[in-house]
Amino acid sequence: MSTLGFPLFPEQASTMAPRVDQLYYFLFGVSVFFATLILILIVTFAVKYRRRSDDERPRPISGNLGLEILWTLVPLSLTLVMFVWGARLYFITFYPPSDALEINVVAKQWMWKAQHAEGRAEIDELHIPTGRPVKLIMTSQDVIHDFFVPAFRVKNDVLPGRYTTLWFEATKPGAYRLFCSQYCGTQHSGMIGYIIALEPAEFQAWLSGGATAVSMATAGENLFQKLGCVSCHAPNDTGRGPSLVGLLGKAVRLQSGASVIADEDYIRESILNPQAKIVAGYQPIMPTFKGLISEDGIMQIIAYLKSLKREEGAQVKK
Amino acid sequence: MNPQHVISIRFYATIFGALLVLTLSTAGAAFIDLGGNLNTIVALAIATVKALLVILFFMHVRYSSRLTWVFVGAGFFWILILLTLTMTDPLTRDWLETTIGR
Amino acid sequence: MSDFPAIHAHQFDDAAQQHEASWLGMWVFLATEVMFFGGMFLGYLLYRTTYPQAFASASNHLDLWLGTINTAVLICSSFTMALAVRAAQIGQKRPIIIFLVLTIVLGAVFLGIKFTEYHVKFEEHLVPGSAFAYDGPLGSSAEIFFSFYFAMTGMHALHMIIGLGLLTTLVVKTARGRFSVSYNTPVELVGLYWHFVDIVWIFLFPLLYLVGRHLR
Amino acid sequence: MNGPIEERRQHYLNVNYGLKSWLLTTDHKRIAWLYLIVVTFFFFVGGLFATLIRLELLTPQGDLVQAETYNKLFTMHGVTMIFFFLIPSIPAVLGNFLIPLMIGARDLAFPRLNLASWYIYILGGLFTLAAAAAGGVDTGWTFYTPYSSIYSNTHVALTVIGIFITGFSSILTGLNFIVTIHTMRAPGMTWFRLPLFVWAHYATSIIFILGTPVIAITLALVALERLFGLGIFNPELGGDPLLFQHLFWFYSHPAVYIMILPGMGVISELITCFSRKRVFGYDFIAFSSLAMFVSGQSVYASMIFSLLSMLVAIPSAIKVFNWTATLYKGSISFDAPMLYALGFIGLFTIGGLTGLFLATLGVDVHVHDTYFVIAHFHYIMVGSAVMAYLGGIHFWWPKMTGRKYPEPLARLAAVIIFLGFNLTFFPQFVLGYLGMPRRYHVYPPEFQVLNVMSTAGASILALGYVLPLAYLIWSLRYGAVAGMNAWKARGLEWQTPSPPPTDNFDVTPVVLQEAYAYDVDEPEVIYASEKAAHV
Repeated sequence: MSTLGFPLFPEQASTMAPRVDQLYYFLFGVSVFFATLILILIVTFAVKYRRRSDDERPRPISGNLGLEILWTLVPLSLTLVMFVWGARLYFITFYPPSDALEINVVAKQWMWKAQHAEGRAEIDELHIPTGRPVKLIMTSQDVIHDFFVPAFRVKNDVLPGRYTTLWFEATKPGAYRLFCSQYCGTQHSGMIGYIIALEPAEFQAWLSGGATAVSMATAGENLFQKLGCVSCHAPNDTGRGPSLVGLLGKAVRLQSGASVIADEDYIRESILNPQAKIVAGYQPIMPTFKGLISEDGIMQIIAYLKSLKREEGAQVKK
Repeated sequence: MNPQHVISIRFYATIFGALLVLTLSTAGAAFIDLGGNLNTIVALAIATVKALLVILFFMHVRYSSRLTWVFVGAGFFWILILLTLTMTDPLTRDWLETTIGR
Repeated sequence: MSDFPAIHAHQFDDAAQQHEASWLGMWVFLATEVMFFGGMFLGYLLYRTTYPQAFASASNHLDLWLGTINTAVLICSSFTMALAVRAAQIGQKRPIIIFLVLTIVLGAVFLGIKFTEYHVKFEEHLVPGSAFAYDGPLGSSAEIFFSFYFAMTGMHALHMIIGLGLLTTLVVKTARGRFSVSYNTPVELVGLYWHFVDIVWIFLFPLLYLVGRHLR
Repeated sequence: MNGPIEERRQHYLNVNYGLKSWLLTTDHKRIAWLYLIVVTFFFFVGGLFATLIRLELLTPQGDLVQAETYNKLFTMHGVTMIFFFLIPSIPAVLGNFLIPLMIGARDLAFPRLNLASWYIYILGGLFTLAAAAAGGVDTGWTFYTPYSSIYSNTHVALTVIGIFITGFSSILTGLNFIVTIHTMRAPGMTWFRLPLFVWAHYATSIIFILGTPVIAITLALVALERLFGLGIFNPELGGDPLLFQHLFWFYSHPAVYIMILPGMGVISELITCFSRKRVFGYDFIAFSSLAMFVSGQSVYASMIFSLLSMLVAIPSAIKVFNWTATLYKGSISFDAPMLYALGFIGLFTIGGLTGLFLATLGVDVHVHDTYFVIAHFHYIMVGSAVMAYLGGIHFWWPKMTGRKYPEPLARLAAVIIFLGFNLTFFPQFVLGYLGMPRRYHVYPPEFQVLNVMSTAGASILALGYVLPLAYLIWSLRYGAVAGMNAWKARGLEWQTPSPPPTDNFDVTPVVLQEAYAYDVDEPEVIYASEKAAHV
């Protein structure tokens, strides 16, 4: 808070925030320098060389190669510094640490739904622990949205039909504003909420609080049974479909000869558009589950498949 | 520029014949499985040859000024830029996520 | 440049300058047209790399015979157009009219075949929208293929229709004796336009009709 | 008129009278007026929308208008200002009027096509106005799919068709300029004697013809998707929601240069005239115009996009430094056009430097889609482009009308606009970094103070814009008669009477020198008439 009675800079509440601010100050400094330079030059020239009589015929100066090179190279090298610095920062924001806590977020006109792996779900609020990287896996049920937390200096588009991720690590407890920053229709400005950062212990308490929530993996497992997935995708490769145990993150050979990494997007596509990528050695017989399963449901199934991976595929209950 | 360059009917007929032969061969080649992306490459190569024949002779560019060449080139060059620059996103999207992301 | 007449629009110094400007103007316009179709080609390319199998199988629902015949028809019309321009260059009035009319007829045949194809697709419920029904797998991606099919060929057909209108006015003007050895720029320019439309089809044909033929 | 009776000289304004002589004119100078009238109309329509937006944002609650209405307001503001004011403003008004005069031609290469462009523009404008009248459109001027193609239930198709049609007006204008500049230059007018204004318009025209068709087809596909259920952008079918953005920004990123390049051309003319100096580094300014349009080509892949945006800053920087250096050892006078030009340099410097924040990936993540972006592009498009447009209108007003505008009022207006503009938009940079997202109808209360400042600035700005409208109209009848060369400038357009005759020059001029020869006393030395050249 500044002495003006209103803030001039946003709060720094994530590990990212000071890094972004550092680069911002650098850019700000460069800008102030050049703006002042131009201002001083213009004012000086304007005063010093103001027209004193209408007969003045100043001598023409057609240019100066040295100066041109100077003011081409200086901005060029400065912008390259900015580019490299900015790109490095971007890589950090782009790739979440592997030990991050994963939380699923589904956006829809005009609300944010978050679901924790342990089962607690919330709307327009997101509880997170401080001091631990949090990775959001996000998708939209309708139009393009954008998850934006100014105090964390992070933001990413939330797209329909695809997963995007966002990660941050909160540094101090508190409630921070969450905005949708991609225009998404009538109540766009109402699609706001709070990120509530808690001390790890409090967060654990919060997680286990609430109603008797079913964990996402369990919910996914129930869906897996209910939709009949299990009848083809048996844990050992005996079913009509490939086994899904330990699938996530693994490379899959396709009928077309190509191979893809089985990530969240791949699973999602295989559920909604099963014919798009057929695993080598299997028939294209799987029906689409479009309309039968919600975005939340898909995320639960993915959570379930991930849990299979962790437990080395021992226990797919029949 | 010499737009009044008159080409003989014989020559036009030769180009015309070549175009028809190329059309039939591209349709024929489509039935043969050349494997991989080769089918597409062959089809587009034939289409490019046909387009060049039309541009150079039917459209008289072969006999036109440098300026015409520049604008013909600019059109096709620009479409290449559009294609390559835009394809960098979807192509690198996977690349980034699979290669560096892990 | 003595073979140009002294008649020219007031803003030009002479007929040679006028001709140069018109010729350049047409090429600049065609550069614009390239980009116009380029946007659609780009979208097509993007989806084709994303859904190669769907595009291949959907393309097999197009009628290869009609497509090939139409390509040949359009090339014929380009040939007659080139001959019409040639006749205009050497100032033969009757051949200009004959070749222009032939071009118009061939263009109309092309459009006739095209609309027959459209009609069949409509009957087969392959027109994107709520009535779209696709029996094979990959239905939704196939709908994208047909979206491109109709957008691209439709835009091409629109250009053909405009071309036919231009050709018709040329026939009238030729009959009224507007063109001569020294002034035939409009015939030349419409010729350029017509050949351009032909070239677009030359690329559309393999990209739409031939994609998955070898996988059948 | 008092004073000595003036000889009745025939010029393009009095050659014939009546509505028909204007609506069917093929004279580029009259077509420029037709554009001027409609462009001004759209500017004030867009300004009205902006006023309502700023009033709504005076308080954090949505108390003036409903959310639906607010969304339509900012969409219509963007659409009218960008497609119907900024893109046509300088090229279609000043470019149309001046390019033939500057290169010594009697008209553009295709005068009827030029008139047709205006009618196409009007037709597109009518579609868009019809959409506004029918209830408006709420997608934002960027028309992002799938919101625009599937979810919005406002008049998207009608608006998009309007923009599609208007696009052809730009394409045909660009085509006309390119052909004219290539084929109609007067004897002796070599490429490197062309005024920088003409260079800037040449580069702009190339973007018109190569970029506009891409946006046209993209918007047409959105319209087809809404009208006939085509599924190219539909994510339900597996359509890529980002494809639209690729195609859209392929045009719209260079479109920023469409809006700013002609303004830069204007500034080069103003700075030289009012400091009586040859422009510093002519070749560098000329080539940086072309470089801007090449590196302005956009991609969405972040890395390349960032690098290209960085690179485009270089030619901008080169220009700013060259303009500043032009002042050095000049003879500077502070007439209203010069005030606009100096204001332009200041605002463009800020706009350009803040553009670097957006091009720098790490920071862009934070400021993207916030008021920082709004402030940045208003510095470029309003602070720079509109300043240049107004400066140009004032500068060439004596040439266009044969009358002078009231100088003290004009200086006052320039100062008011400069101050009002900064008060309106500078707070928005702070708002943006604080995190206020764009297109918000209601906002958290901690942002209110800065928003109040912005709205206060906007009311000053509005006054600054109405003032020139009033005194320029007044001067049409009551302004002092301007001579042939009101500013003692050296460009070819000043070597013919004001207003110019229908054919621009009584005798085809032969050009012996470039347009910035301010060291000689008499401009007649520079341009010999054809006869003189033969003697």
